[in-house]
Amino acid sequence: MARAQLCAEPFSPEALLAGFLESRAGDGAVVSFVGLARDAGRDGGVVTVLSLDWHPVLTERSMAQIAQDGETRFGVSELLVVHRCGEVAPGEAIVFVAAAARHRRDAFLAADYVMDRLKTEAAFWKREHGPEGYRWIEPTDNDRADLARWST
Amino acid sequence: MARAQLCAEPFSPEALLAGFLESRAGDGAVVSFVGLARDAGRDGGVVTVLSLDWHPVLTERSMAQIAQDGETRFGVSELLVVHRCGEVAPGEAIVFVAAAARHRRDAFLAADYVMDRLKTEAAFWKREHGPEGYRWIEPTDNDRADLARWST
Amino acid sequence: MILRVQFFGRPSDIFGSSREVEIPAAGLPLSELRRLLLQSEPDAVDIFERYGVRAAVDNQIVSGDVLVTPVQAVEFFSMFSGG
Amino acid sequence: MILRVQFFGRPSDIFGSSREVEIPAAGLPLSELRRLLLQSEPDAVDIFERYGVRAAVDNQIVSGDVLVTPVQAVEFFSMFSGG
Repeated sequence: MARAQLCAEPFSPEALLAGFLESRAGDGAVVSFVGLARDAGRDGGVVTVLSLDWHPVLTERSMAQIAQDGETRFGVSELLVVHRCGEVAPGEAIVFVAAAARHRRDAFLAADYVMDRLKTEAAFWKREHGPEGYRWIEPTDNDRADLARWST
Repeated sequence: MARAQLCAEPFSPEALLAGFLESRAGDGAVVSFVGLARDAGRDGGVVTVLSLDWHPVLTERSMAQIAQDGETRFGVSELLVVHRCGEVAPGEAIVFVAAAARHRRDAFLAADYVMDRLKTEAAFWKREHGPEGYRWIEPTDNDRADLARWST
Repeated sequence: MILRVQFFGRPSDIFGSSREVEIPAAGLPLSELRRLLLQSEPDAVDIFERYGVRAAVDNQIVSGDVLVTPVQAVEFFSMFSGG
Repeated sequence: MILRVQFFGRPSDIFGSSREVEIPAAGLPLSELRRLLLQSEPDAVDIFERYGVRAAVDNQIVSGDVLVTPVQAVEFFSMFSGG
């Protein structure tokens, strides 16, 4: 089952992992990814807060679609995506992805794939705030190259 | 820093993830893998317990080497391997691997690589016990093919 | 009649989170709405081009052109950036 | 003199976790020790071959041949299987 959750408050990746491990249906392999807000931007500048604008409808729909695609494409038995929205402090988790599968490669691939798609296709708009104001963060060429790996 | 730990008692993957997230040095991406003992064997038969024989010296040494190689090869900042030994009940964790990196692909690759090597190069001998006795579990052709991916 | 257009991402730097636009009661093509918006804020032209600004009508992302009426929800936004 | 050889994995099905072998005080080649063991348990020949049984001497995996003396730790084991 694929699940996607938008989360306006800080969440605990370890609690999500614990719940995920309990719910998995007897499968042996669980891969998780945690993305954390950093206190330095791409240019090395101080980031005091990361803000994640979201859309009242498109954001959750895009997350659900990506989770569903990840589950179907790699035949994993459980897939969970939890994504923060709003203001995120450095050190807090932005995103949690977990995939359970019988074979570990499928779980790795599903989590990897879901992250690549979230980067460019989940309906969020990200800003790093620092002492000198904010700047928008768009997907990088690396992010696009990562995504392109899956289009074959 | 690469760490490897042999663990004779059941451990909590979520507690390990929590500790790992705290210790990471400001990196944004954390990938973890949890391998759990299943209650069915490869042939579908019931597994009542999995036993993991280990060597007093070679086991920890092989784990440490694999963890170190994973860290160095992918430039991750933190890498942790925890592996059970002795008797493992179905549903309990056998292995936990976590990798923290600045870029998520490095973290995915490091965890994936470490798991592939543990399957065939960590000094354990695995047996599935069931109603009709036990049988040894060796790496599969899949496991060997997975490992071969890294030799280029 | 008044259509309240919403903005997400880069376009909101210029238009704010929403802006009211006077449009015919019968509606107008999305492309024409876009043109009116850019005409009112010439600085937005570059933003729309560089950051792949797209539109959604009633929560559906629109490629190509469609007719937009005052009762519809119309939004413009720059490229997504999740994860 | 007595050398206590240890076994891990498949070979322990046949030899148990350890077995005492009488060897010269001056030692003998590992290959000869292996031959003696297989001679005493012909069923082990197939196991050693099919499951890639290797030896370690003083906690170092040995490829090729070495001299083994009674004061050394000698072990035979089938292929590893972790994770």
